[in-house]
Amino acid sequence: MLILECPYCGIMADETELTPGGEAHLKRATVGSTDDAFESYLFDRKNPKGVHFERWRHSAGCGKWFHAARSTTTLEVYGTYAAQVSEPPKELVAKIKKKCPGWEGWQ
Amino acid sequence: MSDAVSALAGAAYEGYCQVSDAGLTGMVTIRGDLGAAKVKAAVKKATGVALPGQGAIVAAKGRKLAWMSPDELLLFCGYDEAPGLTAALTEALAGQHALVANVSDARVVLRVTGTQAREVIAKLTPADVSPGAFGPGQMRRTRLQQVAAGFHMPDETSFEVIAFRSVADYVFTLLSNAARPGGEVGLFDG
Amino acid sequence: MRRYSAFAIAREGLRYHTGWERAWASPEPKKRYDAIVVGAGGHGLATAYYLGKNHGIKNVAVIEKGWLGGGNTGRNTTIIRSNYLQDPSAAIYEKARSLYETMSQDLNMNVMFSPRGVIMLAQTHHEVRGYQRTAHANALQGVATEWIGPQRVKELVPIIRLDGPRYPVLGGLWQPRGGTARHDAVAWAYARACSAMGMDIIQNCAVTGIETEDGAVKAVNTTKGRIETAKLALVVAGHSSELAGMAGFRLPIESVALQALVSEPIKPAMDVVVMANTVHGYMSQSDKGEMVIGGGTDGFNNYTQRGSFHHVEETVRALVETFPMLSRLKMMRQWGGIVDMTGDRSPILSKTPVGGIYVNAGWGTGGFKSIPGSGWAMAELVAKDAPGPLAAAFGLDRFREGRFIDESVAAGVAH
Amino acid sequence: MSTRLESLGRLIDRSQPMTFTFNGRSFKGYAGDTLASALLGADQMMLGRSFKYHRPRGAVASGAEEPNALVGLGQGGRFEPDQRATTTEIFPGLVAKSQNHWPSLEYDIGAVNSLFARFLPAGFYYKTFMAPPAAWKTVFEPFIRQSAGLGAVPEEPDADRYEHLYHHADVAVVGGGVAGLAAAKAAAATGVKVLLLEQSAHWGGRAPVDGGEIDGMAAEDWVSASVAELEAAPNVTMRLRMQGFGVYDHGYLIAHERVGDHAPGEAAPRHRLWRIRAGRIVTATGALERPLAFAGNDVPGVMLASAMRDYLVNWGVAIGRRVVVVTNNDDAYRTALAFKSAGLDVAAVLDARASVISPLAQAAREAGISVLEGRGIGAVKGRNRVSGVLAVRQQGDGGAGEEIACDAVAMSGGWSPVVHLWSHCGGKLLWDEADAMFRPDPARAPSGADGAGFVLTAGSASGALTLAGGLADAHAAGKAAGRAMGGKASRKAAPKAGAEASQPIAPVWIMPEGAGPAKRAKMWLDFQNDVKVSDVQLAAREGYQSVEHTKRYTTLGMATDQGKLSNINGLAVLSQALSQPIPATGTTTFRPPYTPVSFGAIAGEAAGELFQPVRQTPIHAWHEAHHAHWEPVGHWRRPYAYLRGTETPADAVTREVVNTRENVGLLDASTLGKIVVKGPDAGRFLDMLYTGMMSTLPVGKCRYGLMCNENGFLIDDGVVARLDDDTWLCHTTTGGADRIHAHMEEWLQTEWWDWRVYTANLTEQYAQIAVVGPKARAVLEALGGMDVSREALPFMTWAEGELGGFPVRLFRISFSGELSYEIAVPASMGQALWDRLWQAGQTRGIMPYGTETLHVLRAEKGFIMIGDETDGTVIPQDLGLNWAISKKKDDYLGKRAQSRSFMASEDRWRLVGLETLDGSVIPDGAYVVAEGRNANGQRNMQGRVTSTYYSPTLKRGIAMGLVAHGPERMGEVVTIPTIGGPAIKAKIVDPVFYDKEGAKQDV
Repeated sequence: MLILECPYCGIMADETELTPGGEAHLKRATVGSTDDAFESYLFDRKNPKGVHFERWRHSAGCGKWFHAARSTTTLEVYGTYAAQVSEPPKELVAKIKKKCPGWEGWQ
Repeated sequence: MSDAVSALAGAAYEGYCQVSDAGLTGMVTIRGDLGAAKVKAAVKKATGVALPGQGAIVAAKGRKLAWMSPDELLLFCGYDEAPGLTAALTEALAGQHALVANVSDARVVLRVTGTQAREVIAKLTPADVSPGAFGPGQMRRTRLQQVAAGFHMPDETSFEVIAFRSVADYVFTLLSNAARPGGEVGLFDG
Repeated sequence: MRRYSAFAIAREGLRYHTGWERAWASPEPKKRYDAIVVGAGGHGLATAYYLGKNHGIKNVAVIEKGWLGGGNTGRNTTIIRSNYLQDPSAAIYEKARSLYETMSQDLNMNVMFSPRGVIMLAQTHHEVRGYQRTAHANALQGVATEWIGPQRVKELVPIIRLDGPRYPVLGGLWQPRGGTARHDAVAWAYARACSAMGMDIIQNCAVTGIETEDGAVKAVNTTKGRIETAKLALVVAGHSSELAGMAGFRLPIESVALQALVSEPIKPAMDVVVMANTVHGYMSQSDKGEMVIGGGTDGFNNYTQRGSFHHVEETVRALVETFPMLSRLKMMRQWGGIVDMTGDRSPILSKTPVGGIYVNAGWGTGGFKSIPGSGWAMAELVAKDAPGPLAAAFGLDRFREGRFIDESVAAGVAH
Repeated sequence: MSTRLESLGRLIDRSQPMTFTFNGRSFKGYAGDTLASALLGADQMMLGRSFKYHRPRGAVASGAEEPNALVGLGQGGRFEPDQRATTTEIFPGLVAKSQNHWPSLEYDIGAVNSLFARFLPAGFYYKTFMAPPAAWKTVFEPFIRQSAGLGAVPEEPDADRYEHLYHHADVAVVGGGVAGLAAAKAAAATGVKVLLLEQSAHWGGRAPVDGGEIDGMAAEDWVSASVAELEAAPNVTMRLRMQGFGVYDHGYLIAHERVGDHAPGEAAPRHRLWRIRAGRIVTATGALERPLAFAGNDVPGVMLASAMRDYLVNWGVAIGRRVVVVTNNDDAYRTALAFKSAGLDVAAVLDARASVISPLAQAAREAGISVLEGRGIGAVKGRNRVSGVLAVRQQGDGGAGEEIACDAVAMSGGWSPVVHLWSHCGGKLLWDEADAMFRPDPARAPSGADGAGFVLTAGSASGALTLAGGLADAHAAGKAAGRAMGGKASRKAAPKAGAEASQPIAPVWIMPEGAGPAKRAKMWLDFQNDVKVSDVQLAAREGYQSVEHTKRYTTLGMATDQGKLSNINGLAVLSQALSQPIPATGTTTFRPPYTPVSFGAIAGEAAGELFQPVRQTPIHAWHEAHHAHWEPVGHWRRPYAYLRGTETPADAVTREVVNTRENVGLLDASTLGKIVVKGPDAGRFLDMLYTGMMSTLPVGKCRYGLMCNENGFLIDDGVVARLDDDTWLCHTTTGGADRIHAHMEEWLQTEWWDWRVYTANLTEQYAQIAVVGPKARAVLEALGGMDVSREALPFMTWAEGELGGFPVRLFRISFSGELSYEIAVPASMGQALWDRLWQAGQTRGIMPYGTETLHVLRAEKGFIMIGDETDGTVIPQDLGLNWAISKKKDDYLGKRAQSRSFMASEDRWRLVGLETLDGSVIPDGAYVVAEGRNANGQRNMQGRVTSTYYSPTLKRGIAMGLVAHGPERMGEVVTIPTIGGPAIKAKIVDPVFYDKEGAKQDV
């Protein structure tokens, strides 16, 4: 039963106020993309054991999408941040690196 | 507009708190960049209410303005003045990227009053409504069991709950059930 | 392998059961095998069994990180059915179901396959149409199912409430030869049979790396050393992405928690399996008397084998509404497993970008019922380096081509 | 004889006697009694039958860990199976029945199983019952099912209500014994918000029974003082009869409050489920005493030493007049001393330890109790009741010994901390060699959202088994929890108790240690499930060596007590059998709940009318009053048809269709989604969302649009109206309103966040009423106020105005092929407008129509329906909707996907009409077959029926379907098999069956 801080409301939102939205920072492939790139965009997932960058929506709340960095094995939440970025904030990446020395990085 | 009737038609329930239909209420959704000075000024001018900060609700002149998200406000006003205010806001915001919509009929307002009002709400929402965590002047959008809802506290012993019109009956029954005598928890006593 | 029988029990009973032999051996790994199956769950063990039985490949190791049968095989709600809509699904699940019919005899261990019948309740008009479509499809697919009306539902499930205030029961899709089996015993029976064929089942042995050469598999590195093989089958529900990562490719899979729970035992109350998809719950009664209950998956990636309680609430609420007299029963235990959900919620039985590596994954919430069929099809894929008819549609190539096998379309969910 | 004494009984109020019945017999007890204590006080020792062998069983414990004393409680709508007599508080009129026997508790046919126990070892059923194959289902399984199960099946719906409550605390302390009280006081002293809960009806836990002094007071007095102190603290909430049963991630604790069980009535909810979000959870859950495994340890009268002491001190019940105590540790001497001081006879203490010199043993000796060292029990005499024991040397084989007559046996195999809550979220354990127990490893706590440990243990739950040690530990835990939550430093001192000298426990897993197979087959580990030492050893021998395999093979720990008494003994026996240390064996996984929780409590208030929200349109009540036959559509309920008189729904649909085609019909279309999209980039955005071009739609006009997902599949359709230069109104399907709004916001927020677009979901702001049929215009004209002529308001346009005094937006759109207006009006006026239209239509034959008529009308016109023609695998091209796909656009959601090989294939099934040769109606869901079978032996298919109806207009069956190469096969006859009937022959035709030119809607 997760709690995540909505970066827009500043509220520690209960999991039941949120809707999960899968892997974050996927780059949309569209008309003109190769079959490989398009398949990868739609289906290939990192699904890591460990640090996962993912999307959530504060659906029973402000309705905004946001990002979270969370461990899929301990469920620790390293941070949440706005949806309008194509990569995680550098400070967050640094923080996670410090906490998880063997971590391969967000890409 | 004598043809307009509220979804709950004045329903009321007397339990260990009182649950009642607040009646037809004017509500206007305002979407725009709340950080933009022009937007702020236009809203203030059209409504007469200052802009609420994050998570807040501000009252003035019988109207209330609630913060709903970083780009959304909800104006509470008289039902009959909502169309006029919608038009006034639209006009004041002309030239800005904004959206104003009268949503008076899309939502219902219910009232829960009584010294144990917090407890009745606490049976239904994951939001922390204990004193200190929540009180007058704050607006919370959350969930009442299976539906989305929002609420604020006009004073220490009452809540105003807004929910979608189609689930008005569900929310009224839910609140009434939570306020049923025999279900007192005594959570926020003394 | 000494045979199990009533006579053997009587004989052993007289000497306090001191003469029973081990159900499976516990060897150290050899240097090399003709084929290695990673994952000693039902699917992995069945793959190994049919490699030996159908294809004569017996120099096989089954490598297991923990204890055999310890993943989803030992965590599911044991439902067996094949009333699927799409042809490829119906084919492989019906193959599995038919193999369950004789599994106890084939493997000489009672897996308690109980073809007590499965009803999928229709509680909206949309579901009625969906299940009628499934019934028509099943008739053409050779799967024995039947659309039944509410009164027949009530006869089969006397404790059900037909006219609930919210969703009346409008009928159901009835598969009389669906049912349940004892999940642990399925893994044990396959393990015992594999061991009897001379295969090595190596528990407490985790794969730490996969060696490839010229685009083909060479060996696996494990916590019990390096083992060479030319054929490597990855059958590791809940860990598929991790193993694929070791081999250098990604899968269209996300791993999420799926939960189940049981009540305290009561005397026989319900003789069939009931699934109610509108309200998201399904239930059967175990031979011990517990009501075995499952619901939907969590929506976020999670490897903890713990789910979120609100899903339990939703499931229980649905069942109390459908079976109001169960309200005063008590939840005795709840648990979770990790299920692999693919892009179309159907499984993957496929060759991979690496030669000699095959993947069997993505059964989502429907794995247990498919074990024998999955093992049968996977063994054929591994043995021939090409899918047979049962596996053909389940290749990874379908995602690139947009050729989904989508079972959710008929209002059904793949539990 | 177990009897109620004149003295003792700190929890009962002898001034309040009450009567209840057990197995139809009337019993007397007192307020404060549990069902078990009251029955035991009346010498009702036998309380149930075991699961497998149906052996007679009495209570072995006094609390939540009880495996044997389960009863069926209550009657009718208040009947509950499998309730523990040891935790059931009695009330006047309570009715209970014992379980798992026939015909009676005393004479049970099922007990015959016990005679064959030798042939029914662990897992025997895996090895037999295999022939003939059908016999399992028809013969063996029914027999096993009938014999197994415990409680009776409830027969009536629950008569009680339940509710939930959310609570937020900085520190939640689970367990109100002295450790819990000490932890709560320490946490409260830091100033944070504390919740303290206790599963029983009393504060203080075991300490008042076990004795000892705290801060110079008797334990009982210290408890009272502490409770008073906490009750006075403004930052502390305290609840009794509430068990924290599960710890979930991120500090989520779920607790089960039994509000009304002890005082059943109508007013209060029976149970309340607390969903608690706590910063730190302190588990002061105590420890459980372990039984000893000796032959006959399941005979009624053999009881945990601590439980026997509880019954004596708490309820004034002596389980026996002459007791034998058997132990491997000091604590059981407290029971011997308590019995002695109550004037009862203690025949002997059999202590497995070779020499015993601890102060407690010395005290026993001084009290005149015979302490036999190095001894254990070799056998228990008696069948339904203990009559004596055979005292043997612990190190022998139990063959010879001394018979001691007694009527009760108190056993103690040591104590195990209750680590369940610690373990639920992954807290790890370590094996404490000195105290022979698993205890929490503080270095490996379960971690929370911030990565820090969020569960702390206190007192004996930490493994601090002495009073002094436990209090110190609990104080430290409470303080640490408070500080971790930002509490202030506190100088509150830890409660102090005198140190007690003790002698270490001697681990004893089998008694005597050299016992042979015959004895080991009578040593119970799991009482309820009848798992014995011999069963665990058999599992080990057969290779079920993982502790999980042993559990699952033998069913050890799978009973209703979930192994509270059996797990540690079982895994120790397994470890011995495998010759490995106990930590190498490990434990099985601890899963919630700690004790079973009613489904009613989990469902909470969501039963009956609150089961799920029913969404209602503003006209809902009118529909109800006009005999709507309802159809659930998502959470909405829409009229399927309106029944008149004795009409069936099918009759009503026929009438409604005909009337709408001939006169005029009224449809409540309020559930349709209405989403406003506004902004400088709104046109560009909608061009991405829809397959068609929306940016070019002129103001005042309407256009039909299709939406796909990135996989290319059709997900919604509807009419889009352009309201002004930068504003569009998008109509969605009923099911699509919330989904499509979320879809729009997702793309705006997460992909095109620099596009200036706002959306608002105004679905519920408006009631939308469709007036449909040749006389629709006349009805609107009767209301007046707007020019609704073809010239002023042509097909596929909209206008705003006042219609009959109502502020409306009027759309000339049609989903029926008829002249049709859709009128949007503020929802609060929806009913009034409907009434006005209804009145105006009376002279024109107006009738309301429901969703089925809507379906038939659209099917006659060949219009597709999302959810019928589409099922999540269909693309617009399949449906002949290429006209709604713009060729001019570079991109839209789904475009790239639709170019993939399978989607671009000519072989996809495509939409056609199907006309049966005999005019019959094709069954729903039927398929079109092709020749032959596929590689899996399945009949080949070449299409399927997506919509099929009787057309009252055409007076014949009509259908739409998707057929391979369908549009190229017009006129061809295909075969559609039915179930249990002859195959149907149908001709492939154009899907538009009615008014192909579209003349009727454009008038």
